[in-house]
Amino acid sequence: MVSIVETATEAVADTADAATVLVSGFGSAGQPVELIEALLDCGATDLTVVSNNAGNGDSGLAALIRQGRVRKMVCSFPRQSDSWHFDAKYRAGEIELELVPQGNLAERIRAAGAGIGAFFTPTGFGTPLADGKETREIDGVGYVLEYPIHGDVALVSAHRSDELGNLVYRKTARNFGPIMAAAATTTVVQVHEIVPVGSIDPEHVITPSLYVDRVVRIASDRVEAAS
Amino acid sequence: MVSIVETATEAVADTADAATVLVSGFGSAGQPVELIEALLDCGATDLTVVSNNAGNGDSGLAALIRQGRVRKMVCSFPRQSDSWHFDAKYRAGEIELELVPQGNLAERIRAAGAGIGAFFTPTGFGTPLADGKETREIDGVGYVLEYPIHGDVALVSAHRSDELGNLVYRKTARNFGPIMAAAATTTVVQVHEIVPVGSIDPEHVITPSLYVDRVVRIASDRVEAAS
Amino acid sequence: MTMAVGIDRNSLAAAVAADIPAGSFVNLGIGLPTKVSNYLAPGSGVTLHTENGMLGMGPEAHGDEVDPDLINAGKIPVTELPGASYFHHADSFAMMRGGHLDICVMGAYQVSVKGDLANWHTGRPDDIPAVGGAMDLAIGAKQTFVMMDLTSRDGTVKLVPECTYPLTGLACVSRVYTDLAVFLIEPDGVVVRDVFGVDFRQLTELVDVPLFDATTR
Amino acid sequence: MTMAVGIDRNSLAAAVAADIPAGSFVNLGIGLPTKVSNYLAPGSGVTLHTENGMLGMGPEAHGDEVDPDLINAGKIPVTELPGASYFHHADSFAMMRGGHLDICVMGAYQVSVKGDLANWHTGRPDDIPAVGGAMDLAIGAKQTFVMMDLTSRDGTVKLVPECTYPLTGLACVSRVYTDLAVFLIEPDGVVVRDVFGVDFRQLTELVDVPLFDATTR
Repeated sequence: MVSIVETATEAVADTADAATVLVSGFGSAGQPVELIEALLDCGATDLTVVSNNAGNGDSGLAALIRQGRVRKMVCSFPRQSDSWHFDAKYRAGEIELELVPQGNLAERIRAAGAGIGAFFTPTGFGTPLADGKETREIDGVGYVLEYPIHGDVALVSAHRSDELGNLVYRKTARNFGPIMAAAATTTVVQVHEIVPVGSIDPEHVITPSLYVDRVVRIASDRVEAAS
Repeated sequence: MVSIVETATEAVADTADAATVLVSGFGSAGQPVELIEALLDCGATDLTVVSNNAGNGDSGLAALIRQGRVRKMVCSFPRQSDSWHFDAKYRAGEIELELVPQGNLAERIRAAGAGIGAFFTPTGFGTPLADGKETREIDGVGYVLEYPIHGDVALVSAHRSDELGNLVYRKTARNFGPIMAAAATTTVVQVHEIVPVGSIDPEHVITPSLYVDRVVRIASDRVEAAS
Repeated sequence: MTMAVGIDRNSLAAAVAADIPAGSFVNLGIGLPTKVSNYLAPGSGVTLHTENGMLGMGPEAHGDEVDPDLINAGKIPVTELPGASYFHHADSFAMMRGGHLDICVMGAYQVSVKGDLANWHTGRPDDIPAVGGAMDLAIGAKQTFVMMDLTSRDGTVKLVPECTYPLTGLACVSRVYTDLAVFLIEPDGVVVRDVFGVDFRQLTELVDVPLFDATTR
Repeated sequence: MTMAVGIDRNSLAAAVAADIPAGSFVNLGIGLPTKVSNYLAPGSGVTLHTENGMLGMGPEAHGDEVDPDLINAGKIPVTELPGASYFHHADSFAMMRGGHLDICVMGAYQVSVKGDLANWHTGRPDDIPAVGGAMDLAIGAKQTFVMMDLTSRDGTVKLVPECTYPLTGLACVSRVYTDLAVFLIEPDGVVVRDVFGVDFRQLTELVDVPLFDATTR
C-alpha cells in the first residue's frame, strides 16, 4: 500500500549501496530530477542505473554520475551533446556501460514487471549488440533472446497521483514511467499534484495503485504553469 | 488508414475461409455480437476462432459454432453453463480445441502485436497444458516457451471511436480488445458511438488509430442507456 | 467424520479474511473464495483484483447497479470502488504473473504436501476441460491460499502426498484453509495452525501426510 | 564528383515525401529525415509516430507552444495534432517492432546491396557508442527508407557490397534516397529509379555494386 511522504529525501532514504535503480525519463521529459538529487544526498553508491540516457547537463542523473556513485549504466543512448559527465567517466574507465537498443530496453523492463522469464526479439539480430547472446530463427526471422531487467528501486516522475497511488502522466513524459513502476521491488514516484481518491477516472489510470510504494509531491512552477 | 463503414456485413464481408479470427470479449462483456453475426451471414467457414470463451447462449460466437463454421477454438474457458453449442460439437468430435491458460492466451496475442517471436512464461509449467512444449529453468524458476497468436482478422467491440479509429473502451469490457486490435492483419471494430477527431483526449486513447482498419457503429439501446 | 464437525463455509471465509493484512492486494477465485469479500472490514484497505481487468472491485451489483460491461472473473455483475482502475487482459495477467498481488485465494480438488495444486480439471475423459486463469493465479501471487473441504463428498481426503488430478501449478500453495483445520505448507512439511472441532491426533489419523503441530513445534 | 551535382537536402526530403502514400503511418528518424515532414501535404493524412511515445505528432513547437513534456525522439519540442495519442515506451516499440508502421525513414553511414544498414556507430574505438531506437526502427516498419549523401565527405561511396561499419540491421532497407539517385533494394539487385544530375552510366562507374536501370528493365 502506498505511503505519501513529505520529502524526496525521505522517499529514497533506504536505497542500499549496489542497488539497481530504474530511472524514468527520456532526456529531461519525465526525469525524476528531485528524487535523483535526493539519492545523491542519501549517499547510496556503487549503483547500477537503468535509464534511457546517461544524464543531461549537470543536474539529476548527470550529477549522480559526476560524483562517482554509478558503477554501471544500462541505457540505449548515453552519448548526447550535454552528457559530458558520463562521457568523462566512460573515457576514464570509471563507469561500465551496457548498451541496449531502446525497444529491447523497454521490453526487458516490461518483462520484469510481467513475470516473463525471457523473450525472443528481432531487434539487434545480426548486429554487434547481439554478440554472445542466444539466437534462434522462428518462421524465417532471426531473433535474439533477451532477459528481464528488474530494479531494486524505481524512481519515476508522473504528473498526478491520487491518495492511493494511481498515476497519470503527461504527454511524452509518460515514456518509461509505467513499465519501470511495475519492474522494481520498491517504486518511488514524484508528482506535481496529489488528488483525493476518486478524482481520477478509473478508465484513465495509467499506473494502477498496486505498483506504487511511495509518492512525494514536488512543487514545480514550470510544470504547474504547463498543466 | 481507417474506413468508417455503414454495416457490420460490409465490415466483415471479405473474411476468407480458413481464416484465423480473433474475437474480443470475456463472456458477453466486450463480445462483438453484431460483427460475429455478420460473419455468420457472409458465409466464411473452416475458421479458427481465438477467444476467451467458446460462446454463450445461442447468439454471437455460439451461433457461429452451432452452424459448423468453426474448425478450431483457441480459448481458455470453453465450458460454461451456457456453452451448449460448443459442448455438443466438442463431444461429437466436430471441433478442435486448443486450451490455453488465460494469461498465456493474452500474452501470446500481445506478443503477436508486439513482434515478439516467443517468450518464456511460468504459467502452466509442470502441468498437462505444457506437455510437449519446450521448457527451461531460468534463475531457479521453470518456464514454458509460448509462441505468438496472430489473426487474419480481429473482431473487436469498443465503446467509442473517433473518425480516425482511436478507441476507448468501457470498464471490464476492455478485456481482449486492445491486444487483439494489434495482433491481426485486419482489425474490424464495432462501437456504440463515432465522434469527431479531437473529441478523445490523447491521454485517454486506449487503442491508437493505426491498429484499426474498419469501424462500424452499432446502435444499442442497452449500452446507450448505460453510458 | 462429517462436515458437521468443523466450521461452515461462512466461518471459513471469515477465517481467511482475518488473515489478510490491511492494505493487501488480493484476488479471490471463483466460487467459495468469493465469500471472503463479505468478511473484509471496510476500513481494512484490502483492494480486490479481478483478472478480467480491474483493480478496486466492489461488491456484487444489484438492481440498477447492474452494468453488463462491469463483471468479475465469474462473469457476475459487480461494482466499482473509488480509486479503481481498468486495464486490458495482457496488463491484468502481467500484474498477476509478475508477482504484484499479495494473496490469491482459490478452491482445489487436491493440494499436495509440497504445495502442488490441482483445481482445474477432474481428468475424467468425458469432461470438457476449461482452465481460465487458474494456472496464472496459482503461481502469480506472492502467496496462494486454498479454501476447501478437507474431504470430498465420498470421504476422500484432499490434502495428499502427491496429487492424482491434473496439476494447476507446482509448489505454489502456501496455506490450506479447510472446514477442519488450517494447514501451512512449509518447506519441511505441513504445519497444523488451527483445528476446528477436531484435535491434532484425529487429523493425523485422517490425513495421509506427515503433520506438525504449530502449538508444540 | 561533388554534392553540387545532385539535389540538395530539401529537394531530397521533398522526393521522399512525394513517395509516402496518403494515409501512411510514418516514423521520421533524427536529423535529415525530420525534414521530410516539411514536404508532407497537410491533406495527405500521413500520421507521424515518434518512438518516445506518441502518434499524431505535429510540427516543431515555437515560443509559447514549447512544452517540456512534449518532445520528439530527437528531444526537440513538438506539437500535438488532433487525433493524437500517447503511450508508454514498451507500447511504442511494440507498435514499431510489430510491423504496424508503414514507413520508417533513417539516415545511414552505409547501406549494402542486400539492404543491410549501418547507421548507429562509426566503430572507432574512441567513440562512445549510442544506439537509441535505431535497431528497432531499422527492422520494425513495413518499409525502411534511407536518406543519405551517396558519398561521404572524403568521397567514399556509402552504397556498398558489404557494410564495414557495425550493423544496425540485416536486409532491412528497401529504398535509398541520395543526392544523386534513388535506389530500390530488390531481391535480385539494386535498381536505379531516379537520377539527379548524373546519368546511369556515371552511377555505375561510381558505385561498386551491380546496378539495374529501372527505365530499361
